[in-house]
Order: sequence, then C-alpha cells, then structure tokens
Amino acid sequence: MCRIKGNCKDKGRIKENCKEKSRMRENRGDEKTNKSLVRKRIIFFLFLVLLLFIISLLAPYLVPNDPYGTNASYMKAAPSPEFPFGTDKLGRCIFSRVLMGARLSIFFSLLLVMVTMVAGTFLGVVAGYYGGIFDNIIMRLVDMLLAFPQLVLAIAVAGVLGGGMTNMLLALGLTGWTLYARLARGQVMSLKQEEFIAAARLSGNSSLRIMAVHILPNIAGEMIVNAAIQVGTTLVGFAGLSFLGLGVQVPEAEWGSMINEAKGYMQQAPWAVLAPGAALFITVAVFNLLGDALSDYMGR
Amino acid sequence: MNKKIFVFLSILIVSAMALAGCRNHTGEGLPVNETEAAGEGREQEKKILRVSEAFVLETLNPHLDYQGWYTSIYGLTEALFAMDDQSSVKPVLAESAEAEGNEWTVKIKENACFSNGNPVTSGMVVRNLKNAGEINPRFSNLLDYNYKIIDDKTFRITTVEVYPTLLNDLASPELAIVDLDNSGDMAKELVATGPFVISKFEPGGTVEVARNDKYWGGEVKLDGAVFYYMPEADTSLMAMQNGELDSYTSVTSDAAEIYGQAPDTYKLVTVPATRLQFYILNENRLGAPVRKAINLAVDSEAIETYLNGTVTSTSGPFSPTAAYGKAAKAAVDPEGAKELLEADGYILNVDGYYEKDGQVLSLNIAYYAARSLDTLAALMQEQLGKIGIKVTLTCEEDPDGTYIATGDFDLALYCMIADKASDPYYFISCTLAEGAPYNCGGFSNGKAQAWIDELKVETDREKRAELANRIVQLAIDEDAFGYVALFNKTTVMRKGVTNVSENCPFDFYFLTADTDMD
Amino acid sequence: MNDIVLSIKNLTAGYGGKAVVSQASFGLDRGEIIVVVGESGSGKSTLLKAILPLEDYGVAMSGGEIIFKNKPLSGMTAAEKNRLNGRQIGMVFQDPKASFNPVRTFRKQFIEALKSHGRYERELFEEQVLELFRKLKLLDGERILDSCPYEMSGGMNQRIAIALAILLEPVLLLADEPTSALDVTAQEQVMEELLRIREYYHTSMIIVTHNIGVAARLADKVGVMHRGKIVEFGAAGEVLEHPRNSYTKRLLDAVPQAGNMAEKREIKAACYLLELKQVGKSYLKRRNSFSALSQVDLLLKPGEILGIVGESGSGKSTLLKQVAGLKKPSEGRIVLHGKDITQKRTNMDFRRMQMIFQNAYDSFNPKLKIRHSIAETLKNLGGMKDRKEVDARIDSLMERVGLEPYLADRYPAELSGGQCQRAAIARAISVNPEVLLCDEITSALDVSVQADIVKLIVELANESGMAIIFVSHDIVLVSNICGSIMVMREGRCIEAGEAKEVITNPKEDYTKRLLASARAE
Amino acid sequence: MKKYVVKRLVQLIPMILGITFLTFLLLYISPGDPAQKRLSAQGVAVTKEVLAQTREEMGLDRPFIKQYGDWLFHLLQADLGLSYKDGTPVNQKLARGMKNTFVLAAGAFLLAVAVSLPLGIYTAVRKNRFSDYCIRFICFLGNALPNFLLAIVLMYFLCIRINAFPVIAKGSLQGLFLPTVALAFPLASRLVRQVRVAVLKQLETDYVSGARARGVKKGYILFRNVLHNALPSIVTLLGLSVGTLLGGSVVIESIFMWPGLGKLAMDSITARDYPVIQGFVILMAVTYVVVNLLTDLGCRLLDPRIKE
Repeated sequence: MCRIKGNCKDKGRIKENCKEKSRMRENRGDEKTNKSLVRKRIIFFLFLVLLLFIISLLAPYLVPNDPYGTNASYMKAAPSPEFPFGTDKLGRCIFSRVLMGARLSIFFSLLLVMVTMVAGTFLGVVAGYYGGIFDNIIMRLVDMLLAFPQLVLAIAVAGVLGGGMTNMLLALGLTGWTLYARLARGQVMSLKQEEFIAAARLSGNSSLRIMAVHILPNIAGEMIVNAAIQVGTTLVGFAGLSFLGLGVQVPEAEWGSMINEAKGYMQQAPWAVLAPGAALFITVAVFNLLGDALSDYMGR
Repeated sequence: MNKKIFVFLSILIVSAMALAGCRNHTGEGLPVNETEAAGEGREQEKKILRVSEAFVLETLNPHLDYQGWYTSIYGLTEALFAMDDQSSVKPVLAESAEAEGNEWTVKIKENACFSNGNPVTSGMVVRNLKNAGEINPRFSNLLDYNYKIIDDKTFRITTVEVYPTLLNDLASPELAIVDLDNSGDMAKELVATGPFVISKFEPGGTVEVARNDKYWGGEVKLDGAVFYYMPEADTSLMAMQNGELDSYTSVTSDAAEIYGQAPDTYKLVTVPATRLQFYILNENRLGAPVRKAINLAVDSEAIETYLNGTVTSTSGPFSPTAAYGKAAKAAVDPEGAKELLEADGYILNVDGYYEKDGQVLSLNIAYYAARSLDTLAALMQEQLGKIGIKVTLTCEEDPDGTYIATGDFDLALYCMIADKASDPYYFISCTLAEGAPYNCGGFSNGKAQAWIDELKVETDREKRAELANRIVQLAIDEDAFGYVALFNKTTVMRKGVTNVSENCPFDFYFLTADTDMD
Repeated sequence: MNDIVLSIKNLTAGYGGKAVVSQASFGLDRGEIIVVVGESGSGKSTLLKAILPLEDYGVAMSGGEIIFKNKPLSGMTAAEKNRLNGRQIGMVFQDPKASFNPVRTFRKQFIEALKSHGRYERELFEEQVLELFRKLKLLDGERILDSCPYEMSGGMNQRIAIALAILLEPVLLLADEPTSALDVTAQEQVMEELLRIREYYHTSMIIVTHNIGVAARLADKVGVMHRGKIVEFGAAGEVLEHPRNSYTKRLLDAVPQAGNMAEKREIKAACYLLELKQVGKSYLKRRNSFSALSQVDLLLKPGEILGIVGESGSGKSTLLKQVAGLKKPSEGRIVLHGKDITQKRTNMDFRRMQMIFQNAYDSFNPKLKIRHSIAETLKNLGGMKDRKEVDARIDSLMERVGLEPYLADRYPAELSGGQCQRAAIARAISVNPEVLLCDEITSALDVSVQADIVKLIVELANESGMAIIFVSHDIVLVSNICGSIMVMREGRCIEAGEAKEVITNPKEDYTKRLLASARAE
Repeated sequence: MKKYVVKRLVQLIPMILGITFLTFLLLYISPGDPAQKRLSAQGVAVTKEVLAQTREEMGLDRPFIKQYGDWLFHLLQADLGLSYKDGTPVNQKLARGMKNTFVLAAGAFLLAVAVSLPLGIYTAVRKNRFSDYCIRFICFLGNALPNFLLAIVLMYFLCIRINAFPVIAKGSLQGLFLPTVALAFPLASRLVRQVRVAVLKQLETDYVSGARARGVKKGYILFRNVLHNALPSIVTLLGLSVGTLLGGSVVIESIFMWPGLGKLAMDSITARDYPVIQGFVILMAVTYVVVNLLTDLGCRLLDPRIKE
C-alpha cells in the first residue's frame, strides 16, 4: 500500500494506480517464489520451536539423573556417557539441569510474552482509537516506565517479593508491555483513517466491535512478529537477571544462574559454562529466526 | 560501482575503530589513574606489591564505619594494641596498660611517632578515641568514659563500670591513631603511624602506598604497594594468572584448586578465621528430639569437603586454638537421629519421609545468598532428606529485615564474625543473652544468663575462657544452635612474597613492615 | 528517412515470462507525438517500460526488436543503456511527487542530473535553467530552484519534472499518464507545456494515458491498446472521429458528453428530506483556525439527485462526511425528516443514510469476506438475525448490482475495482436507505467501468425512489446524471440550482472555467 | 523550535516526580534497613541500641512521606544528599560512575555505529546477494548471544589463553578494548539489521527509480538522496540504543571490574542506599528525555516535512 502524503491533488486516483503498480510488482516472477520460500522457512522454525517446547515440557521424564542430586565423588567431572554434559561444582549432572532449565526458561518466556502482548496491544488499541485523555495517560505511563531503569525495578521487586521466577516475571513484565502498546497505538492511529473503519461506523457498529472485528485482525500480524522476536529478548533478560543473582534460587536449575555459578571454575570445567550457554544461544537463535522469517513474510 | 562502495565502507570502519580506540586513550576523563603497564612491574628496581581488594574507600578517615580495617590493611594506620596470630592482644603503640577496678592506666611507647615525625602524645591519642566515639556509632561507648592526661606519654581511662575487654576494643583497627592536626579532612591525605604512607588515592578506585621512611617500628622492606578494587573474585583469579597481581586474600575454592596445581609459582596459606557459619533452631516450633536429630544429621565434615578448602568444620563458634574455643558437639550419627525420630512417634511414609498423625515432618530453612550459605542450605537439605526430613528452602534478600527480626523460620542460617576482638563476650552477648538480636530461636536458660552476667565483669582471662566454654556447651547440649564451620582466611602469594599476615585469623591485617618480595 | 527516431517491430514483453504486450509495432518520427490510449491492465505502461528498461521494473522483452536512431536497443551493453537514460530518452511519471526527492531543493537535483551526464558548467547553469523556465512559462524560476518538491503543488512538480527532462535535451520523451494525477487546471498547463516543448525542441514523444481528451489535444498519431495488443493505430483525427475497431468505438462512447442532459425528475413530496443550515467545519492548525467548510446550506427532497462539484480541497468530501455523521460540524444544523441529527444519531438515522466511498478496496475490511461485511450491515441496521435469511438477501443484492453470488465469498483483494465498487453499492442499498451518498465513486475507476456504475446507481435510485448526493470533480459527468448541481470552492457553495440552468449559463466565472476545461477533454 | 524544546523539558518534571516517588515507595516497602546494612557491612553483628541510634542519625525513623518530602526539598536546591552507605555526597559518586560509564559507553557506541552503518548500507545495497546473507547471519549470531556469555568467553580466551589483554582495565587502551567490544557487538548486530531496513525502505521509494530513469549516477542516488532520507530513522535508532548503553550494562561492568553507573546502581540497591538510587533514577530519566529530545531535533533538521 503506498501512502502519499502532502497536498497532491486527487488522492484517490494515485492510490488506485499505486495499488495497481504494487499488484503488478506483486506478480513479478521472483516475488511469487520468494513468498512460498518464506512460508517454508516459517513452518521449519515453527517446527523447531514446537520441538523445543515439547522437550521443555517432557524434561522431568527425559532427565538421565536427578538434576538436584549432589554427589561428592563426581565434582567437576568431564562429559562422559553417564553425564553427557559433565557435572558442576557440587557434582550435579549438567545435562539434566540444562533440560530442567529449558522447562523454566522457555515456558515462562512464552508465558510472559503472551501476557505482555495481550495487555500491551489492548492498551495500545484503546489509546490509539479513543485518543484524547486515554492516549495521554497511557503514553505518559509508557514514557515513565521506559525511563525507569529496568535494573532498579528488578532488584526492588526482588527485595519486596524475594528472589525467584515471580520476581523476574514482574520485573520484565512491567516494562515489557510498553513495546506492544506503542506499536499498536501507531498502527491504530494510521488504520483509523482507512475508509473501511468509517464504513463500519456507518453500518452501526459499536466502537468495541469495530476495535475487535476490524482493527485487531489487521494489526495482529505485526504484533505476532514482534512477539516472536521478544521471546528471544525475554530469554536473555531472564538469564541476565539470574546472572546478577536476582533470579531463581540456588537449587533451581536456570540457565542464567548456572552460567553465573560456573563462571568461577571455567578453567577446570568449561563445559559447566558452555552447556547452558549453548542451550540459551540455540533457543534464542531459533526464536529470532522465527521472528525474522515472520517479519519477511509480513513484508519488512 | 559496488567495488567503490565496498572500499569506501572499509576505510570508514578502520578509521572509526582507530578513532574509538585512541579517543579512549587520550581522553582526560579516564577513571583509573595511569600506572606502569601490567606485568613488567617487578623488573624495575623498585619493589611494588600488587594486591586486589574486594572493598573500596571513599575517604581515608579510619574512624568512619569499617574504613579503619582497610587503612590497616594498606599498612597506613596502627592502633594502641593489636591481635596476634594466636588471637591474643599485644601492645603496638602502647607500652603497657594496668587496670584496678574500672581505672586503666595506659603508657605510650617512647619512640612511637607519626610519619611526619611528630611524636605520638597521650593528648593526641585521647582526641583520636573521642573522635572515633563521635563518628562511629559502634564505639559510642568511648564517649561515656572520662580521660585524664598524666604526662606526655601516659593517660588514664575510667570506665563507667568494670569493663575487662577494654584492651580488646582499643585493639580494633577502627581506633587507629592519626595526627588529627595535619591530616586535613582525611579525604585525600592521612598522617598516621603505619609502615606506609599514602602516595596516590582515587576515591572508590585504586590506592597506592609508599614506604614510610620515618617509621618508628624499624626498617620497612617494601618500596610500596598498589591495591586494585576487584569486587569479582573470578577477575582476581584471572589477573593473578595473567601476572598482574602478587597476592590477595579471600581466595575462592575454585581459585584455590588452580593455585594448588602450580605450587612452584603460587603459595597458598589457609588459616581458620573468625567468620562463623551457623544455624539457629527454632525452639518454639521444633521439639527437643527433632532438634537433636537435626544436629546429629548435619555433617559439617562433608560440608567442608564440598566447599573444598574455603571453610573448616568446627564444633564451637570460636577457633579451637583460642582458650575459649573448647566446646564439643556430638559426632554425626544419621541412624541415631532416625531412632530418635521414631522414638518420638514418627513413622517413615512411602516416599521416604517421616510422618506423625498424617503430618509429614517438613522443615523450612531460611537463608540469604551470600558467603556460600546457599550451598550450605542445599547440602543441609540433602543431608536432612537422608534421615527422612523434608526440607523447603526460602531465600531472603535481607535476613536481618526478615527471618532474623520476625523469627519466621524452622532453621535459620547466618554467617557473622564470632571473634571480633579475641574475646568471647561479644558473640555470646549477641546470640545467647536474653533479648540478644540474634537470639531469635527462643533460647532462654537461667543458668546460661547468670554465667553471661558474670562473664561481663570477670577480669581474669582464664576464668573468662572457662565461663565462655561452659555457656557455649550448654547452648549446644540444648540443641538451640548448630555451629557448622569457620571460614578460612585463604591467602595466595606469588613465589618470593612473604609476611602478608597470612597466618593471622583476622581479616583486617595485611601489609606490615616485614612484608617482602624478591 | 533517417528522421525516424524509433521503430518497434512486433514487440512482445512482460513480467517473468508472462507476455503483457504482444506483437506491438509502430514507428515514431522526429518531433511527432504518439498517444497510446488504453484502460488499466491493457499493457500500455508495460510497453513504455520495455522501451526504457530499468532493472527494478523487471520488464523482459521476449520477442521483436526496438530500434532507436537505427541502433537496436536489445544489443546495447548495460553501460551504453545507462548513458541512454536521461541523455537520449527522457521519462516523466504519473505521480508528480515520485520524480523528485521531496526534501532536497530542485537546484541540487538539477545539478545532480546534469553532473551525471557531464553537462554541468557552474557559470552557465543558472542562466540555462532560468531561460528554459521562461520558455515553458514557469514564473519566478529563482524561487522554484531554491524550494523543495514537498512545498510545491502536484501540478508544479510535474511541470518542473518535464523541464528537467528537457534540460538534458533528449531525442525522445516518454510520459506515463503525465496528467491523470492532476486536477483540471494543472492538466491544462502540463499539456500546453508539452506542446511548447515539441515546438521549440522537436522532441518526439510517446504519451500513455487512459484519458481520451488528452489524446485529442496532443496526439499526431493515436494508438489504442486492448489486452496487450494495439487494436488500432493511425492519425489522431481519423482514429478519434471515425474509429474502425469495435473496442475503440465502445471506449469513445463511454466518455460523458457535455450535450446530453438528464431531464429533471418531477418531485412530488412537499417537505424536504434533508436540510443543512449554515453548516461549517473549522480545524485548529498550529493555533490559527482554518475553516474547511463555512455557511453551507443544502436542501434535498426525497428521490432528488443532487450533484456537488469542485476541485479537491474545495470541501466537498468534508461536507459529505458531515452529512454522513462521520464528523461533527463546528457550526450549523443537520435535519433529517425534521429530526435534528447534528450531534446524536441512532441506528435508525444510519439506516436512512448510507455512503459509498471513492476507493472501493479501502471501504472493505481486507481480512473479511464481502459476505461478512454486508451481513454486518444487515444485522446491525436491518435487524436481520437469521443466518439463512441474511444469505438469501445478500445473494439477491449481488445479482441486483450485476455480480455473481459466489463473488460474495471472496476477499476484497480478489475482486477488480469495478466489482468491488458494485459490492459496496450492494452493501449500501442492503438496508433500503432513503439517501445514498456517493463520494467520487467513479474517479478511481476506468472510463468504461465508470459508465456502468453510474448507470447502475441511477437505475437503483429510480427503482427505489431514494435520493442521491453525488460528489465529483468531473462537472460533465455530474451534469449527465444530476437534477440539480452545487458548485463548491474553498469551503463555500458559490453556485447552486437546476442542472440545465447551471450548465447553460453559469453565473460564477469559476464554474465557467470548470466547464471550459472539462469541455476541452 | 525553542518553544518545543522548553515544552519537552517541562515534561521532565512530572516524570521525575512520578519515577522517584515510585522508586522510593518500592524501596521503602522492601525489607532491609540501610542502617543495618551499613553497620554490619563486614558481617559484624550490631547491638539494638547502636542500630537505633544510627537509624535516628540517618533520619530513617521519620515517616515515609516526610523522608520523601525532605529529599524532594533538598532536590530543589540541587542537593542530592549524602549516600547512606558511606556518607559521601551522592553527586560525587554519580559523577564518578557517569564518567566511567560514559567512557565505556561512548567507546562502545562509536565502535557499534562505525561497524553497523557501513555494513547496514552495504547489505541494503547488495540485497539478497551472498554477502548480504552472510553478514546478516553474523549479526543474527550477535543478537542471540547474551552479552555476559560473550564477555566471559572473550575474557577467558583473550586474557588468559593468549594473554593479549590485561584483566585490570587500568584505563589503558588495551584494558578498555575488551569491555567495549563485549558491549558493542550485541548492539552493532542489532543496528546493522535496523539500518538495513531503513535504507531499503528508501531504496524502494519512487523517486529513486525516477532518478535512475534520469540516468543519475548510483553514487549520487545512494549517498546524497537515499542515505540523507534514511538518516532520520537511523538517528532515532541510535537514540534508542544510547538509552540502554548509558544504563551501563551492569553485567559487563561487574565482569570487567569497571565501576560504572550500572555497578553503582546494583551495589546501592543491595545496600539500600536510597539517596544514590534516587539520584541514579533521576539521571536515567533526564538521559532518556534529553536523548529523545536530541533525536527529535535531529529528525526535524534532517526532514523539514516533520514540522507539522
């Protein structure tokens, strides 16, 4: 869709021909296959994401030995058939802890992204559609939260609620929704000018119904693309917070805290750092690739 | 056409990198001062010891908070007395001190003088004590005493009531003696009596000291020293391996293992220090048999192996070398513990935990994630699990504000300095006395309280030690407290470095006149 | 002989193998203007893009050859072709804003173009350009050079673009719909400029347009294209007066003629259906209020067809939005059936008044099928709840507007412009409104499709007796179908009355100018 | 223009009030008492009387509103008060932290921009060719790699194994290189993709094909037109990344032992050093608003159309 701003005459005529031009460019040879190629990429990465999710759900059953069981005789043991990724300082099997860590990280990242996307989009749509004081309040709140250093929030919440997953969810969640709110608001502001919204108002739709039936489906695509990319950022966020010791408590297995613990003895047991590091890297990579493919599909 | 773009782009990248690089170098606003490049420090003829420290000073005033600890570590300041390696008080600036009742007469050494040559007079010493009393709340009791200058080198202190451990207080590094007239506001300069003088001080950053030529206590072997602020223990390890450090203390267990593998380059010295890991059993919630079973199950030797080398298991709160550290605790006996529980009516349920009338025996351990308490909690969880006690862990970000204040715990872990000034009274009064801040497990025993009151005023050293042992043994036998381990003071020294107070259990001594490196 | 600038022999070209232009051949002499006329999708712009191939057009020649000044184009190397662009062959685009970077001054962009061809001499430049501007009657050239494209109107931008193309003295000038994005007055100036250029510089031109008027005014020779083939080619006068090919005939008839006037339908009802009293709308733009609409009165009887004419920016669409209730007027009152609906409107009011928009695609939610959109109106306003009843109603509506019912289950993007507009009409009349508001509903469509839509609207009005307010910038089209006409200029209604009366002897000179330029088409 | 600047700066006041009140509230209700933290910093237990006396000295016994009110009152006289942890003036600590973070952030920012701008443009110009794919792949790696992992690995290999860089930064160029790279690499990889998108958006506009039809040289089109028009969105991108950088990545600073703002914030929070935290929060709010203002002004200068 080409948007011609400025005061050129007879806007309609241009839009029509632009659409024709873009449609013409659409059916150009390479554009067509490109679209199906991108769709293949999306399906492939969706499959990978699903695989990771299933692994994280079935982790308690796939685990070769007890992730929390310490045994003095195997401290900092090298990777062996019995301990595929070796053991850490307390002799715990790193492979099982990485699997259990997956359960924690992936599940909660997805949960957090879902929640922030829904909340952010809802507030963004309301701000964009109604404008006026709604818009002001929500946008000032967004500004304030963005200016608020996430670190202070995370640690303060850690202080109030104590460590653990709830703290990280709250810390990342409180500022996570602002991205979607701003995005949704921008989209809705431009969508509001479209004629089909005027037509919908004229055919007696209530504002609520217009927002739900007409506006939301048209901006959902953009939101999902950003959500996919945000999952990766959230994963790194979780790991970062537990790396600073604010996240999960000691016996729990979470990638960030495992890396933090193991960085001390990286020289004798590098696998203790590299295993969770690699797991984190791969998971974030898969989600980023999915986000990338989705945004290509949406046309930049 | 594209080639042209590519060439242009690569030039842009290279020039920007150079710009970014050199901009940093020449920028005046560099945070850390310029010192000689790493590594070759030792070749120059000057002997400069490079040390890393996990704490940083904002000002040089030794009387403020714990800054005295660090001015003492830097070898800048000395107090009237000090603690020796056997944790007993020895005179430094003071010659001698006699007490009759609550009157102490202190004589200052003839040759004691400041680094600017002025002699240490009793008037200056009294002014120092008063100054410390004013700005350091922990020594506010110094203001209640009255002081009388007898002559240039002697003065008399009269305490409100008989105060046998006055000398121990006078030995604390916070009561350092400083030339108050010539040290300005002690923000950047300091004139004191130590073997070294400050040469460059960056608040919150690196500290450099040089030999004090006019040192009253004899010849100072080193030319100077540099203290880097390195909060992250792993960074110190890497710096040491990289040849940028010569010695540092509080070495982590992982680092100790690496240094242990290269005995010809690094010398490791481990001494049990005064920091104690212990747990408080909540007598209001746990019955005597359960508490005894717990104490029988917790195996401090196994914990010592897991924390490989950073702690030494202990039965009492004080180091065994001290006269007052003779308490004993029952040997580990998991089977005995199980019998006790069964005798108390608990039956083992299907998933291996003890149950009594439908209720699983489950304990909550409250701890905070510092000083390896988190590892201790995990290990105790597993050890108690072996005798059928289900354990849940709660980590608090600030213990004193939460479980210590509210008593909301079954088992509370804590780590604090037990032997502050080589005298047992301080720790006992903080943890075992009625209403003591850390007596939050409901321990109250008339006999113990009587002994504590007697200890408060007892002046004779042997009697004090015997009283302390009796009180501590009582707390152990009543299963109110469980003393697990004493943190070691592990010091690593590059080959040729000697005398960095590595054998002294106290953390606040490091650089001395005899410190040397070849 | 050698004054043949360009000769094309049975050229076939298209995108990725699919031929859009097939077997086109014609020759172009020096100083001659050929106008290729055709509807959208007839392949006329592809023909143009085949002559001056740019890699981002993606046009591939699959047959025939193009000889430019007796050198075959296909044989040229990329470097040679690059020198050709701009130097030998100039190009003018439909969207005036597209040919210039909006935020850089014209001076810099002129210098840039000249430098690329190595024809820039600092001292001569100023003189050279101002002389060209004077020739093309572009007044105060100095100010133009120092201003930016976004500050100028569409018409000015187009004329400057042509001037720049000519500055490089190309032998051949290609123009892709140069006038269709402009309003009437600007179109006039552009056409005059092209004629002046042919006179001074003897540049031969190929102009592509869908507007027959432009062909009549400029062309020496006219080619008519239909589905990729040149169905007719010959001297302008001959092709336009008595065309041989049947498609050309149909194309010419579809153009609205000034002559035939709709006779005014006698209106029975006494009271007015819709009254607007002193309606005004002003916006706050950087503190000074700018009135888009001031003191407009309007009276509409049941069944009356009222036309509102004016150029864009005259406030005609704003007025329609006020009537429809999309925007609230700043002053004045709107009365429907004697009820004041200025501030508050019930579903009943919406049912009585329905609107059709200019761009059919945009008036439908792209994510919903046509059936759902129409069903929505029926449910909300028509009160039809039962699923089968709604579907039956939709199928009958689709047939009524001349569309096969299965099209209702398609998405808007899958329909053509004309079909989409018909579906929009179906939605509008689904609840039998008393007033149908049409906002430039034909200007986005091709001429032939335009005629059918207008015919449909008039039929529906007569059949159901509903009133129509028809807004358009094309005064001739309005005169053909409307009983009474209102002329709008800068937010004011400057003239209103019987269609016949306004057309035959207009009072305002602005209406006269509108009629004059329209008749020229 | 001036009026716009004033309006934006005035906006700063409600924001600072809002944020500092929120921080104070959060810290006040979180358990842990600064006096306790200060007195038992070295793990030495403290008797109740000493604790009470210190609390009173530090004014912690005042009601919440009064504490906040007093702090606000002092703020109006541009005095951020004394740090609870060691009594030094807050602005001295913040200034030092800011200077350290600025040195690191500026270096990382310049490095990131120097790498990402050319690469971003290059991948946009050579869209979907081999070089485009492999550069995008490397950047995508950077995106997926958390900076603390990168820092550890870099330090391990470069410092210990090949001994190329000193562990103690000590202000020397060598010492600063590693933290700057660890901070710049993730930022650069994100910027390359965003710059590519911005430039591509311009390359696909109509006026570019218009200029090509006029035979304008590729160089003129790219550098004078496309880049110039893409600059506003690039400037906004850079503005956003400055925000995160100046926050000082606590992790990088703690690993490379760089006493910047992030580390200061982290320590002062665990020590419940309210005045320093408040000062830090204000600094962040001011930075956020000023950076946004500068990016807006930059965009206005570059694209006159934004005026309305």
